[in-house]
Amino acid sequence: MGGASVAPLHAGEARHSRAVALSGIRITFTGRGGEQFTAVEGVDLHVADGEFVAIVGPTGCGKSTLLNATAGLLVPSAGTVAIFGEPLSGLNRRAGYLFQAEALFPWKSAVDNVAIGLEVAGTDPGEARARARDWLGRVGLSAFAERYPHQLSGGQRKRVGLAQVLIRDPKILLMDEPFGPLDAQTRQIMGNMLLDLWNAERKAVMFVTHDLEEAIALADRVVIMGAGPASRIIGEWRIGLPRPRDISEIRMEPAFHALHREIWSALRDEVVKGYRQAEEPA
Amino acid sequence: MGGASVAPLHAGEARHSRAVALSGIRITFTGRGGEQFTAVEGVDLHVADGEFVAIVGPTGCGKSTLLNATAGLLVPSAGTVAIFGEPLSGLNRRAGYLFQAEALFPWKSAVDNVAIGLEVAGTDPGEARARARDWLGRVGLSAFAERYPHQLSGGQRKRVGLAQVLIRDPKILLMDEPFGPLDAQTRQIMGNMLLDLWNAERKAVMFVTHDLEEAIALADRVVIMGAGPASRIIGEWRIGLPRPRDISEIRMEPAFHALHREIWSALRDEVVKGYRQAEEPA
Amino acid sequence: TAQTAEKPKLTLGVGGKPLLYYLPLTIAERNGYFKEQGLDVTINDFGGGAKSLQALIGGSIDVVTGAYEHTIRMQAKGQDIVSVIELGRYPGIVLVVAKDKAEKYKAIKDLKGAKIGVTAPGSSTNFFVNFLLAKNGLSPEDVAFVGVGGGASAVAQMKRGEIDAMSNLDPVITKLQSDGDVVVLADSRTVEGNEKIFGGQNPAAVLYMKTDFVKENPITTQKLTNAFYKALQWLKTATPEDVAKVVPEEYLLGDRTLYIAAVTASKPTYSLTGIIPESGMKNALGMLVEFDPELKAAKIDLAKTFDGSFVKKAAETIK
Amino acid sequence: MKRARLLFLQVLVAVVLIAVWHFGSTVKVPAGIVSQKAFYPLDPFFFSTPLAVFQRTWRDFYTGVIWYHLGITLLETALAFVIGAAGGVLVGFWFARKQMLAAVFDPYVKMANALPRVVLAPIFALWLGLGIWSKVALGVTLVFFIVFFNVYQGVKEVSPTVLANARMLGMSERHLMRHVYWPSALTWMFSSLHTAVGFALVGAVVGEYLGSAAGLGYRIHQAEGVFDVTGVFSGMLVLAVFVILIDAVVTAVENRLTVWRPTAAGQS
Amino acid sequence: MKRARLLFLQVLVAVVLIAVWHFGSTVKVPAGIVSQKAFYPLDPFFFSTPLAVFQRTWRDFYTGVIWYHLGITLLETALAFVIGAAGGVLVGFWFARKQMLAAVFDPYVKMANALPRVVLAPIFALWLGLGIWSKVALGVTLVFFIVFFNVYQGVKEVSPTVLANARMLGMSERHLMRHVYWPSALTWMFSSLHTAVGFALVGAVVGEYLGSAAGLGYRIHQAEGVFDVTGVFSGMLVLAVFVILIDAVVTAVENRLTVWRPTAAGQS
Ligand SMILES: Nc1ncnc2c1ncn2[C@@H]1O[C@H](COP(=O)(O)OP(=O)(O)OP(=O)(O)O)[C@@H](O)[C@H]1O
Ligand SMILES: Nc1ncnc2c1ncn2[C@@H]1O[C@H](COP(=O)(O)OP(=O)(O)OP(=O)(O)O)[C@@H](O)[C@H]1O
Ligand SMILES: [Mg+2]
Ligand SMILES: [Mg+2]
Repeated sequence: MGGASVAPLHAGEARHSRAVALSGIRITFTGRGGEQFTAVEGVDLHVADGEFVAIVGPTGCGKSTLLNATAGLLVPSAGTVAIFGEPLSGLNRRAGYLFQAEALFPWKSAVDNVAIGLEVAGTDPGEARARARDWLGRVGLSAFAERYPHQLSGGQRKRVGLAQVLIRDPKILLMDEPFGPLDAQTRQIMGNMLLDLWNAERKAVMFVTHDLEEAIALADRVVIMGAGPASRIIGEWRIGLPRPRDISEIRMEPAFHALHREIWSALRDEVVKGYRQAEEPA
Repeated sequence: MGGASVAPLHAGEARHSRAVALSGIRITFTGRGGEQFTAVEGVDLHVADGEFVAIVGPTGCGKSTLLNATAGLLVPSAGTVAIFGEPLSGLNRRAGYLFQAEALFPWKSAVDNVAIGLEVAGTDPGEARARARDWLGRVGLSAFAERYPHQLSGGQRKRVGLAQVLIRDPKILLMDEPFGPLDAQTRQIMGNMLLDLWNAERKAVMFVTHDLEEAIALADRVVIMGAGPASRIIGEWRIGLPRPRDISEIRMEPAFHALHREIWSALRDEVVKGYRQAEEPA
Repeated sequence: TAQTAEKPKLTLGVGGKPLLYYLPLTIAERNGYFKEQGLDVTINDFGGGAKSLQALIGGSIDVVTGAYEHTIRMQAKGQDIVSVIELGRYPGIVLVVAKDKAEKYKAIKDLKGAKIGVTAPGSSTNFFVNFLLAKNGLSPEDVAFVGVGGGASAVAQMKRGEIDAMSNLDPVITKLQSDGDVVVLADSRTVEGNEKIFGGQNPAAVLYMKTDFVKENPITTQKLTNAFYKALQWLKTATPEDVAKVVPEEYLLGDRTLYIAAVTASKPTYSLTGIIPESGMKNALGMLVEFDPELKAAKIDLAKTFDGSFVKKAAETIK
Repeated sequence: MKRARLLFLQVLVAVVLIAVWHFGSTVKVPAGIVSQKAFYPLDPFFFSTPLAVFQRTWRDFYTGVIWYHLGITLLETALAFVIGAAGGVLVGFWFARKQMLAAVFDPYVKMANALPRVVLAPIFALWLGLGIWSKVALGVTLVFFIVFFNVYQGVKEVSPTVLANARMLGMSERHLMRHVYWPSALTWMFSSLHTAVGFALVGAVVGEYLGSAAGLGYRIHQAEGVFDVTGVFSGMLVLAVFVILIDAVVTAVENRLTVWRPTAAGQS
Repeated sequence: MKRARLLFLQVLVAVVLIAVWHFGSTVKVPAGIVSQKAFYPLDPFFFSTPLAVFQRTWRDFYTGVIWYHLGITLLETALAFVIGAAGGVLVGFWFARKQMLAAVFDPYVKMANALPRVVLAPIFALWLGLGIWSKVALGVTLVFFIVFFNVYQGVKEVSPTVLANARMLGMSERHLMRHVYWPSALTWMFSSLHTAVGFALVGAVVGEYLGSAAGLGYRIHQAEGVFDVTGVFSGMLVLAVFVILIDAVVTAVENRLTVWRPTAAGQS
């Protein structure tokens, strides 16, 4: 099995065509009272076409904010976002985004929630629903197709959201803690499903997670963000583990553990630092 | 170090006075169209005063539903809920509940969200806010006291919720994935904080988590629920690890690993079973 | 004559059809005089005389039964309106004071400082008081006017003592009189009363329309005039009981005797000939000019406000 | 069981109200208790008596004279409601989506809302004639604003996350309208429709009251001029009953369109 | 910059409207184009001319005669608004919290909402006399229902999770009211208040119009009685301007009370 390269990489090194290129991003929020808060500053992040990048970082460091900027939902205060080489203006039409917060349509049943992405793209409603049912099966929710979101458990809702995004088959996948409220086993099943899908047709993936093991098991590259405010990328690790992977098996490999230990220690310091900073009133 | 007892316990064995006693609980949801769905059936769960019980189970098995019933927000279709020996009617006034979904008041700043529990109990508003600020500091959010919920990240909101519940110092703590959207380090810090608190004044805790390690590290007893529908408790493990514990250190103990491995295999089968069931249309 | 009307389907406007003021219209309608003339008249009832006039100018109705003074006002505003038959020769307006205040307000000149109810500010009941005040050396600024409407609420306000005096029409006045709540100061329902107030006639309700309408539809106008003329003739001989039989049951005020009393009181006000005498026109104008600066400035040709040729023809044909 | 109890209580309220009315208007308070003279607490001259009102109403229906007037009024009400609500919904959506437009016209919309409709009646008659359309117009001016303000607010209240999700799923403005704004604004809209039904009727009746040849408002006006309080109250009774029927239809549609909401008690 | 542009566009709209009015009421369409006779598109008999209206308005303010009437009308409007809104809020909250009560009275509330206020005016005059209170009552009947229905709905729309959390935090009914229902229903309430401001004024003016001794409605009615359209429009102009001022106050309060909401563009 190929040894994992454990040296931190520097941004901009990727040779593939760039699906996502964030350069010099600064994002500052202004409150109603005019008070300013800079969430991220000087972030350079490039995701190659077909590359799976996991983003890990302490809570509140700006991961969701970065995904929002990539999706075009947030205009950076400084820096540029380019999608497949073109500067992004308005919404990023090539991306699918699984939000961290609840984002299902409460007035649509599970199957309709999943089918809607196809329907608006012009697919015949009957077919869209058939394919949506198929997708609900893949996320283990066949029996819950007719339920409205408020009738589903937290983990079930998240999986409906997953199907909702994946069914559209976007070129770029933005996923914000997609497996957060799932138990370990379901997590693995979903992770393997995602990997299978990604293996079949390579997409650029930006995957936010708090589970470092999950990040290493899934990604080509793990990006570590520092603690906020004005957080930046403090390290990148290329994960050279062989593909295709099975999530539960890959954790047994020694290379996995070496990587895990190294990234872990880098991360730990950062979090403690962030915790201290936040504790002192800004 | 006392060896961990690894034999499954049977419910009702606890000798302490019972803070929570769920007996023969069945909870059936009826949809608008009259269709019925039984989430849990025949659940017996007793939590002694001062006992820390972790509940683990596959997604959608009914963990939140059980907490809702204990909180008095949901009346079981069958069975009884008793709190400190008295049958529960109406709301459970001795419990604090950290919800799985977002439940902060969007129109209150972080500090007001935390202070409100004291204010309604009659504490002087000035003092309530001072103590709320103190609590925000404990969850690492001193700098974010004046923010409204929509200006916080997912993990920050969850921690505000944590402070909101803990500041009231309830006799019974119901926590539904309290550390879900937190990174590993923050999780440990929060976990240790919770343990310190619990050590100081023993509360009855029902703690839902998907992280088995976390469950073992924190709890006196780990309860495993089977896959739904009509899921029930399929196993209980008393965790005999010594107290006081430090979450990061306790994971190094061999007893910890033995327990983990055993519970893990029990859980794994259940999840796979649940996944299969859900996939076939009901 | 077997001539057919140019416009047999007509819409007629009136501001408060059940009022005794407009009784000739109800008589013409209920006795079938319009049908007799081959006319199909739809009667639109409006919230007030002003609204029916506006509808006429706006072109949504063809003819109006309304106050004669409208024809004068419209001339001042450059609108060509002409009346063709007089329906009421006296305004029928009565000024009363509350019985328990009759001591204080014995005559019109005592009204200084009184709160006087009128049907609506700026209406003819208001002008009537203005006129009386002026004759007695007072001005409208010396009293306070309150609009109380012409229905049950007017009775209510008087009974509650909200107002000291009131200028109103029947049946309000008769109701208050029969209940013994008021004392009359000036009464323009009777011949003597009018002699005292105006020194003669003062036309009230008339049938008016746009001058163009008369020009374009002379036969229709004639037939309409005929119908109203017949109603006036009928009223001349009818007893109040006859009237009560003809009008719809709802008009009877829920109290037949009260209605009969009201009709009896109002009977002298209906026109006998349908013709407005010159003096009547002058009286009307004189009253308006007194208080309306706009009219004071305008040059009014009274001859243009009334065209008596149709009534004369009607009087010849109808016996 | 629960339904029966509810109905019982509802009828009870009606009975109490009618009893108060009945005794107030038929039993005199003897002289010397409150005032010098004996008097009716609710003078039947102004309030009629319930018996008389029911008799009159019954007679009107029995002889059939009321149907024609009722038909006209209902037609006007329905038209005013439909046109006003449709206009309010459309313009509400449109303004909510075009911030600039909304900002520019905001003061004018509010001005228009404040104009007394009674004064506008002659202008409507001028433009639309005396038929039903001038009454419909009056009703529309009432219904429109109520629905408009609520729909406008409803669209702006859509959850920002759900909206972001919808846009990321590739929805065009048209799709957003149909799949997001519309269902989300439904609650607001129906809340306004409940008020609007009443106002549509008020508009129609007031229009008739101010000038017409038929309709319930016409009948009420006729009755008012001749002290026929019984007729006035009978007309109002008929109005009230019919608004309940129309409102029931609105509620049925509302329940049909909002099946997705959590019910207060979700479990049995 | 943006503010200036907005103001410019708003003024532009006014200018265009006034221009249309001006030319429509002063320039005749020559004979033969649309109809046989030459005519004004907006007959000055019905619409007056903007110049005349402004002159009259200016004169009224200049000589000061209008202030007294305006004061009375504003007092009535303010009272009607405050009483109606307070009543609507209170009863709305109350009904929303007492399901049984709401269910029992539901049909009666809807009936009451459908009664034509114009017909009620005499009854109010009977009960409350001819002073300002009968006008206030008329305004209240309009404002109350609009606010009531919205507050009722607003309270029922509170997020179930937030509500459950509040109850678990030990809130009593009174606390829930203050900390949950009230802030949550605020948006709904303010949406209704924007409509209600206009209706309060309409109620006051219509009340004056139907019988009074002072106020803008009185002046409008007086002007109407003598076919003084200029006076009527001048009255409406004054009304419209004042409703904008009152509405601005409502908006200011609204912005103050809803600082917690996400703004459309949260970041700079
Ligand atoms: N609208 C806003 N106004 C002000 N500050 C904001 C706003 N939204 C986010 N922030 C701040 O920006 C920072 C980054 O937020 P973000 O949601 O991106 O964090 P995150 O990395 O996704 O955290 P988590 O893992 O907890 O979800 C946080 O400190 C947050 O408080
Ligand atoms: N209102 C409802 N109507 C019908 N079914 C419901 C309703 N609420 C929950 N359920 C079902 O009850 C089961 C248990 O739900 P619950 O939320 O308790 O799961 P959970 O164990 O908390 O799952 P998770 O870990 O995903 O949060 C699920 O299958 C869910 O679909
Ligand atoms: Mg986040
Ligand atoms: Mg759950």
